[in-house]
Amino acid sequence: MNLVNTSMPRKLIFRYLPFLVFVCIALILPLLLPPFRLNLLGRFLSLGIVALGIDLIWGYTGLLSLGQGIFFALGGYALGMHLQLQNLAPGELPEFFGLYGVKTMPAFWQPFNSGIFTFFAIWIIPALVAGILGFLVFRNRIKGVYFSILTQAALLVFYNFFNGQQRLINGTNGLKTDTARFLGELVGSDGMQRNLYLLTVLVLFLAWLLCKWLIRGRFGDALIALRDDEQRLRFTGYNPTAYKTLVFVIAGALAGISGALYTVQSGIVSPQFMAVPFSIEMVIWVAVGGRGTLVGAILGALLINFAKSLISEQLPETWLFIQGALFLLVVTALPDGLVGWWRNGGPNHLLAMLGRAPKAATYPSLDLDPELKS
Amino acid sequence: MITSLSVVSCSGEKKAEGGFDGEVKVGILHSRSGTMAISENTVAEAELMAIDEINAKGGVVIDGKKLKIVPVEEDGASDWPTFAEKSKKLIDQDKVAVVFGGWTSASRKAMLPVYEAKDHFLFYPIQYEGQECSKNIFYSGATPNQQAEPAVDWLLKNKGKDFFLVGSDYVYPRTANTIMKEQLKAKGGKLVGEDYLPLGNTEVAPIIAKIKQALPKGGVIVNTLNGDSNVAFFKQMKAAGITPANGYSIMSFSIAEEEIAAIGPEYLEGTFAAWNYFQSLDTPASKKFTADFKAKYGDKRVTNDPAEAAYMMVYLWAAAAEKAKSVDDNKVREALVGVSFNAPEGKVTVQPNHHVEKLVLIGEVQKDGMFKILENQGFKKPVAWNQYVPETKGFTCDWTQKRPDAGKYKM
Amino acid sequence: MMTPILELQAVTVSFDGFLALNQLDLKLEAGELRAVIGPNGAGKTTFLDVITGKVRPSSGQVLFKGKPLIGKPEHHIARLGIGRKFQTPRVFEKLTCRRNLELAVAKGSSPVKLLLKPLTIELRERVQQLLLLVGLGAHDQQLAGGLSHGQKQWLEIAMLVAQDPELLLVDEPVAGLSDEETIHTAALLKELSGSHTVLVIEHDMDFIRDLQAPVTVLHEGHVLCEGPMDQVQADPRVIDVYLGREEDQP
Amino acid sequence: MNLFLDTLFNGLAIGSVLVLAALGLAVVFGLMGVINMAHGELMMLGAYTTFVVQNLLKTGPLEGLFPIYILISIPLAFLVSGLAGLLLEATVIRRLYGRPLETLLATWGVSLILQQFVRSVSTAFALGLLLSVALGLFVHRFLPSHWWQQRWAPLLNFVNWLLASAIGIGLAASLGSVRVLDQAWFSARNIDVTAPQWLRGSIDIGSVNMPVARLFIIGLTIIALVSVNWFLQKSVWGIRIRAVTQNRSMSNCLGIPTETVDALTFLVGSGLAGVAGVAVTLLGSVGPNLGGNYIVDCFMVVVLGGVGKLLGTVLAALGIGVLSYVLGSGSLLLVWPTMPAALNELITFFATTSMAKVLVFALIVVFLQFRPAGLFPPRGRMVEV
Amino acid sequence: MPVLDIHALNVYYGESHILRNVDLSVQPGQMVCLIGRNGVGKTTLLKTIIGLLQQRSGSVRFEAKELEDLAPHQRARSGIAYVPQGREIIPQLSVKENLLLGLEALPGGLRRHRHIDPQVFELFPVLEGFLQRRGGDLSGGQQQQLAIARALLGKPKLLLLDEPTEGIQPSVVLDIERAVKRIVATTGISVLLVEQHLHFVRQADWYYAMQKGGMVASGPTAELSKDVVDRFLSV
Ligand SMILES: Nc1ncnc2c1ncn2[C@@H]1O[C@H](COP(=O)(O)OP(=O)(O)OP(=O)(O)O)[C@@H](O)[C@H]1O
Ligand SMILES: Nc1ncnc2c1ncn2[C@@H]1O[C@H](COP(=O)(O)OP(=O)(O)OP(=O)(O)O)[C@@H](O)[C@H]1O
Ligand SMILES: CC(C)C[C@H](N)C(=O)O
Ligand SMILES: [Mg+2]
Ligand SMILES: [Mg+2]
Repeated sequence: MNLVNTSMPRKLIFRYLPFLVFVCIALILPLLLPPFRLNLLGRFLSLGIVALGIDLIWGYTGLLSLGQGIFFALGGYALGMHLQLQNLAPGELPEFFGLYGVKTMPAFWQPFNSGIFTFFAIWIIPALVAGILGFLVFRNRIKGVYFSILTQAALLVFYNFFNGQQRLINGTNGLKTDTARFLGELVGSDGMQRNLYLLTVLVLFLAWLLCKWLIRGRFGDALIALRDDEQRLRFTGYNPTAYKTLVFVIAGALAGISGALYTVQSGIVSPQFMAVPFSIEMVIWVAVGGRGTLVGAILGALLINFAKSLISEQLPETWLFIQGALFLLVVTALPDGLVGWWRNGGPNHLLAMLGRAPKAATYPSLDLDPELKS
Repeated sequence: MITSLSVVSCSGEKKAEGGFDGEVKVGILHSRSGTMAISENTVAEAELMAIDEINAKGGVVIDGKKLKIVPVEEDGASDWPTFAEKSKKLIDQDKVAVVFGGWTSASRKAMLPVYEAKDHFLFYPIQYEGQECSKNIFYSGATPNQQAEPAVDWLLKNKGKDFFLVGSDYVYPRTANTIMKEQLKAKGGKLVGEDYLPLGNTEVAPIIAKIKQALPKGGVIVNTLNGDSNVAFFKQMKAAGITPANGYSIMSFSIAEEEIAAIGPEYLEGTFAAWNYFQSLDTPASKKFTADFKAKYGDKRVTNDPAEAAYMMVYLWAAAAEKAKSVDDNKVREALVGVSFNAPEGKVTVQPNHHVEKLVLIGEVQKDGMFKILENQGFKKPVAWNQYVPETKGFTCDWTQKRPDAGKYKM
Repeated sequence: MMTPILELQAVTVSFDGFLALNQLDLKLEAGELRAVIGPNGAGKTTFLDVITGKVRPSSGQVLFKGKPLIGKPEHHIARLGIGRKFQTPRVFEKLTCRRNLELAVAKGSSPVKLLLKPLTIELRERVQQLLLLVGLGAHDQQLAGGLSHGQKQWLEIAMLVAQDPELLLVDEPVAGLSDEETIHTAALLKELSGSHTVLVIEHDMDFIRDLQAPVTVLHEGHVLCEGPMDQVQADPRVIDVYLGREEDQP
Repeated sequence: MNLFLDTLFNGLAIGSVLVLAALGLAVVFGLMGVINMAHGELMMLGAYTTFVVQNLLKTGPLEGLFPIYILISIPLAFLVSGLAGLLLEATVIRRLYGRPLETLLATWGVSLILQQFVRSVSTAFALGLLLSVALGLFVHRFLPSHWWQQRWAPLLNFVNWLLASAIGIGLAASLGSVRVLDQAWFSARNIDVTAPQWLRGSIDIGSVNMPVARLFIIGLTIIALVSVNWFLQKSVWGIRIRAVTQNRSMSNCLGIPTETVDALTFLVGSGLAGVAGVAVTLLGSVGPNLGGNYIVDCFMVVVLGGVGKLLGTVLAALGIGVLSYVLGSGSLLLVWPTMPAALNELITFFATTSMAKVLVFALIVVFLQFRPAGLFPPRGRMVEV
Repeated sequence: MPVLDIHALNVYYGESHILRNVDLSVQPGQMVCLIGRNGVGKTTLLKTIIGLLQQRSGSVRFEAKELEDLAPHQRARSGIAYVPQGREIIPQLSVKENLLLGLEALPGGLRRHRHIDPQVFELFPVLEGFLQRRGGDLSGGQQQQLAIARALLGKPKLLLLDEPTEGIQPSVVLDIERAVKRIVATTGISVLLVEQHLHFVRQADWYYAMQKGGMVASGPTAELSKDVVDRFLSV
C-alpha cells in the first residue's frame, strides 16, 4: 500500500472544495436575501443539523428513530425557557404562569436563569435523555422496527406530557422567543436574526465535520458492521450497546442544538415539535437526500423544506400529494436518495438510457485476481 | 411605513382594471390543511366573501381613490409555528396591510409575538379565553364574559348547580375552565369534576365513567372540547345514556352549526350552546348573510358564529381604513376604536380594548341541526382581563389611553 | 498440573425438555489443537454457543483459565480471548474485506479508542498479510457481501485469526471449500496451535486426519469417546452413529 | 364487585376497538413484516364507505334497509379497503419486501396522499385521475412495441406518465370550473355517520350499563378474530404467508406463488382495517384525520403482543384497554380511598385521560424492558431479539 | 433431447459479469456434476436455472421450453427442485410444515396434497423425530437433510443440488449419495449437482468444470482425470 501520496494536498482541496463553496455561498447570502427568506434559510439549515444526526443513527447504524422530535424540542425548550427568564424584574414570573394561577416558579426553571447553564443544557439534556432511553432500549437488544415504534411511542409520551402541562411549561402554547431580549437585542429583530443565521451556518459546518470524523475511520465501520450483523460484532468483542448508545446520544445532542437554533429563528417552541409527523418528516429529509451520505441529509432538509414552503404558499392543497408522491418515488425509485443516486453513477445510467453506451462492464473480482490468471 | 408602499396608487395616470385606482393587499391566514382545516375553511370563506362584497361596492375608498382589496392566502396547516412563519412571510414578503387569520388560541399565541415584534396588525375572528389584550391584535370573537360566563349564569339559574367540566387539553379549555371554576365559586355552583382529552383523541370511555360517578342523577356538563373529540364524546355520551332526557344539561362552547352537521344532529338534539350569532337569528341582516353565503358556496352550507365574526371584521377593518384615510396599520389601529358596522348579529362597535360589543345568545340544538334561541341577553361589552380570576381581577385594557401599560392596568 | 485453559463441567442444555447437551465434561489444555466430531445434532454448535455466551446452560459450569464464564455477555467473553467462527459464514456484508479484518484486529475496542487511536502500522500489515494468506488479496476492496460462499468462509477464518484470541473455536471451517483450500486451512490451524488453543469442529474426515490432533466424539450431548484419530475411527460406536460403512454400498 | 365488572367491561370495550383496529396490522406487519403506516387511512376508507352506504340508504328505493346499513357496510368496507390495499401492494409494497423501514416511509407517503385525497376528491378530480391512470397504463399499447425494448424505455415510460398526469390535471382543472363537478365529495370537514336507532341506546346487565354500540363492536371483534384465526391456521394460506415472509426467495423456489400470497395477505389485512373503520364510526368522528388517531396505538398493541401472534395482540389490546380505563377514570382512588397521600396525589395527577395516556405508554416501555419482544416473543435459535 | 439445455448464457450481478457464455446440458436420467473452485459461479448458474437471477442473454430451456419469462414458482411447479447452498430452511415453521412446503410444487399444491411420503424418513430418520420442532432450531446438518427431503417431496424431474453434503456427517453423506443414485436410477429424474467432494463427484455420469464464470471442460466422470482436477479444482 502506498501511504505517501504526493498529490495529497491537491486531492484534499478537491475533496473539500464543494464545502468551501458551500460555506462561501452561505456567507454571501445574507447580503442578497431579504430578511424573510434569509430567516427561512437559517431555519432550514438548522434542521440540517438534526438531519445529520438522523443520518448518523439511521444511515450508518441502521437505527431508525422516529422520536428525534423529543430531543429537538428539548433543546428548543431549554433555550426558550432561558429567554423567557431574560429581563424579568426580580421576583417576576413569565407572564403565562399567571393564567394558570402559578405563583412560584417551578424549581426546574431556576437554573435556566443562567446563560452558561443553558448553553450546556441545550445539548446535554437531550443527550442525557437519549442516553437513558437508548441504553434501556439497546441493552435489551431491541432493534429494527421495534426500536422505531418504541421511539415513536416515547415521542407521544413526551408530546402528551408537554401538551398537558400548562402549569409547568405553558402546554400547547409553547414558549415564544421573538419578543425576548438577548444580549440587549430583540431576538426577533432582523439584525439578531442575521447573526443567528451566521451562527447556524457555523454550527452546521461543525456538526458536519464532527459526523464526518465519526464515520470516516473504523468507528464508522463498526457502526456499519453493527447494522449488518450485530451479533457477529459482539462475538468479535465489541459491545454494541455502547456504540449504539453513543451514536444515539450524539444524534440527540445534535437534535437539541438544532432545536435551539430553530426555535430562536422561528420565534416559538411548542409541543408541535414533538408531533408524530414532524419526526417522520425528519427521516424523510434524510431518505430523500440520501442516507449514509451526510451531505444528503443537509441537502434533503433544505430541499424538502423549501419545496414545502414554496408549494404550500402557492397550492396548499397539493402539498400533501406532492410530499406523499415524493416519498413513494424516493423509496421505490431512488432507494439511495439523491446523493446516493448521483454517487452510484445515476447520471451515467441516464446517459446510458439515452444511447450513450455505459462503460463496458468487467468482472473485477475475477479479472483482478492474480491467482486466477491461469 | 412599509405597508403604505403596498398601495399601488397610480396617481390617476392609468386606471387599474375594474375602475379601481389601486390595490391594497391583505393576508388571509387559516389552516387549509390538517386537523383544523375543517373549521377554518369556513372562516376563510367568510372573509373572502366580505372582501368580494366590498370590492363589488368599489373597494376601500381613501381620499376618493378606490382601492381594490387583494387577498393573499396562506395556509397555516394546523401547525402553530407555521402560523408564525406565514405571518412573517405575509408581513415581510407580501407586505400586506393587515392579516385576517387564526382560529385556535394556540395559533394566535404563536402569532402574537410576530405581530408585536414587527408592530403589525392581526384580526382574529374566534371566541377565545381572554386574559390577553394586545395592541397588535383585534379580536372580533367573544371574550369569556360574552359567552362562557353568561352561559354559566344561565345554567346556574335554570339547570342546576352541579357542574362537570370537560375540555380538550390545551389553552382555551384550560383557561376557560379556570375562569368558570372561579365563577362557580363566586356564584354558589359546585364543581364535581373535570377532565381533559388530548386534541384529536377519541377514546372517551374513562371520561364518561367519571361523569357517571360524579353526576349519577343528572347535572350540568360544560363541554369545551374542540375538534374531532366532540364527535366521539357525543356519540358515546348518547350510548351511555347521558342525555338531556335523563336529566343532563350539556352546554358546549365550540359547537356551532357546522359542527352539528358533522357530528349528526341526532346526537346533539337538546344540548345547549352559547354564541353571539346563530344562523337561526331572525333578523334581515342575518338572513341576507346566510343567503349570500349559500349562494356563494353552496346550498348545503351553513353559517355560524365564527363565520359571522370573520365576515364582520373585514368590514370593520375597511371602515376603519376609510375613517383613517389610510391603510397604514398604525393609523387604522387608532381609527378602529369606535368604528361600527351592521353585522348579521346586529350593530357592533369596536371598543377601546380592541374587542367588540357582542350579542349574547343561548341556543338549544334542534332536530334539523339549527339552534332554537332560548334566551337573548342583549349586547354585552367585552372584558379582556377576567374579573373572576383573582390574578386579573381589577385589571383592564384600553388602547385609547396613552400610557405604557395600556394593555393591562389596574382600574 | 496447570489449570486447563477451558473446562466444561457437567454442562447441560435443555430446549423445552430436549437435552442438546447432557452432562458434558470437557477439558482443553493451553496450546492444544483439538478436533471435535459427532453426528448432526450431537450438540457441537450448541457447545460453542455455551462457551461464547450465546446460550445459557441449564446447569453446569464453564471455566476459562479457571474463571467462570457463564452469565457473562458475549463481547465480554470475546474480549477474554475466545474467538469463534460460525457454522454458516458470517461476515459484515456492507464492509470491504479489508475493513472486515481491520475491525477484527481491533479486538473489540471501546468506541473512544476506536475513534481516537488510528490503526498501528503493525496491525495494518497484519491485515494485509491475512488478506494474502486467505487469497483475498485482490478482493480487498470488494464488499464482503459479494463474495462467494467459500470466499466468505475464508474471510471469516481470517477474521478469527486477526482477532488473535487465545482460544479459537472453529465451526466447520472447510464446508464448501475446495480440497486445496481445505489442506491450506488445516495447515493454518496447525500452525496456530501451540501459541493458541484451537478447537475445530468438522465433518470432513480427510481434514480431521490432516490435523493430526486428538479427536473428541460428541454424541447426544455428551462425549462418546476421545483419542487419536485412528483409534476413534476404528471405534465401532463411532462407526455406527457417525462414520457409516462404505462397504454397505449396494 | 360492581366496580370490577364496570372496569372489566369498559376495559374490554376500549380493548376491543384496539384489537379490531390492530388485527389487520397484526396480519400485515406481524406476518408480512410490512410497516403499514397507511393502515389508519385504510380504516378511514372503511369509515367513508359506511358514510356513503348510509347516505345511499337514507332515502330512495332501498330505504327499508337503512336500519341495517351498518351490516351492509361491513363487507363493502372490507372490499373497498382491501382493494385499496391491493393497489398499494401492487404498486409500492411489492418493491419493498425485506426492507421494513422503507415500507414505513413509503406507506407514510401513501397515508398523506389518501388523507388529502378524501379532502380534495370531487367529480372533476376523479375524472382527471381516471384519465391520467388510463393514459398512463394504456398509451404504450399503441406505441410500437419495439420501442419498449430499447434502452430508453424507462425514460419513455416516465415521460408517458408525466404527460398522462399533465393531461389528467388539465382535465381536472378545466372541469373544475364547472360548479357541480368541482364540489368536493367529502371535503376536509368531518362527516356525519349516525348509527341506526338500535345501536344508539344501552342495556343494563346487572348494575353495569353497556352501550349497544360497544357490545356490537365486541361481537364484531370476536367474529373477525375467529375468521382470521381460521384463515391463518386452517387454510393453506397461513403456512404460505409465514413461509413467504420468512424466506421469500426460497418459498418462491419451492413453488409458492409469492406475489399472489403477498397480494392476498395484504388484501385481508387492509380489508380488516376497513371493517375496523366501520366500527369506529359508531364511536367517534369520521374525517380525514381518523387514521392518525389510531396508528400509534395499533403499533403499540402489535409490538406489545409479540409480532405475528394473534393471541398476543388480543391480550395486549385488552391489557392496554383495562389499564387506560383504570388509570384514566381514577378508579384506583375509589377502590382504595385510604391510600397514602403521596400516592393519592400521584394517581390524581395521572387520572386525566391525557395523562393516563402518558402513563400507559411509559408503562409499555417499562414492560418491554423485561420482555423486549412482547408478551409472546418469537423463539428459537435463529431468532435474534 | 436434453432435460435441461443451457446455451450461451450470460449473467450479471449489477455490472459484474459472472457467467460468460455458459453452455451446459443434462440428459434425462443423467446425473451431472458441476465442479470448480470457490467463487467461479456455480451457485450463480443454479440460481439462474431456478429463476432467482435473470439472465442478460442466452437461453435456458427445460424440456425444450424456454424458462426466461417464468417466475421461480412456475419453474418449481414445472418440475425443477432446488436445494440451495446454505439450506434456506423456513426457520419459524416446524419441520413438518417445512416438509409440507415441498408439496407445493406438485400439481394443485398444498391444497390438494397434505401427505408426507414416509419414504423420506427412511432416508433421513432424524427428521421423523423432530417433526414438531422449529426448522430453524435444527442443527446445521439436520437442516441440510431437511432441505434435501423437502426438495424430493415435490417429485421433481430435475433436481438442482448445491453442495448438498456440506455439513453433513459422513454416514449420512454416504446415505445421500446412495439415495441420489438410487432415485436417479429408479425414477429417471435428472440431477445437476455442485460438489466439492470428489467422492460424490465420481458417482455422477458427466462432469462440467467451470472457471472464471466460463465452462472450461466437460466429459464423462470416468474421464475426470487427476490432471483436470488439478487444473480446475486446486490452486
Ligand atoms: N433453540 C433450540 N430449540 C430447540 N432445539 C434446539 C435448539 N438449538 C439446538 N437444538 C437442537 O439441539 C441439537 C444440537 O444441535 P447442534 O446445532 O448443537 O448440533 P451440531 O452438533 O452442531 O450438528 P451439526 O453437525 O449438524 O451442525 C439438535 O438436535 C437441535 O435440533
Ligand atoms: N450478490 C452478489 N453480488 C455481487 N457479486 C456476487 C454476488 N454473489 C456472488 N458474487 C460473485 O460472483 C462470483 C460467483 O459466485 P458464486 O456464488 O456463483 O460462486 P460459487 O462457484 O458458487 O463458489 P463457492 O464454491 O464458493 O460457493 C463470486 O466471485 C462472487 O464474488
Ligand atoms: C374554542 C374554539 C372554537 C376557539 C378557541 N379560540 C380555541 O382556542 O380553539
Ligand atoms: Mg453445528
Ligand atoms: Mg456456491
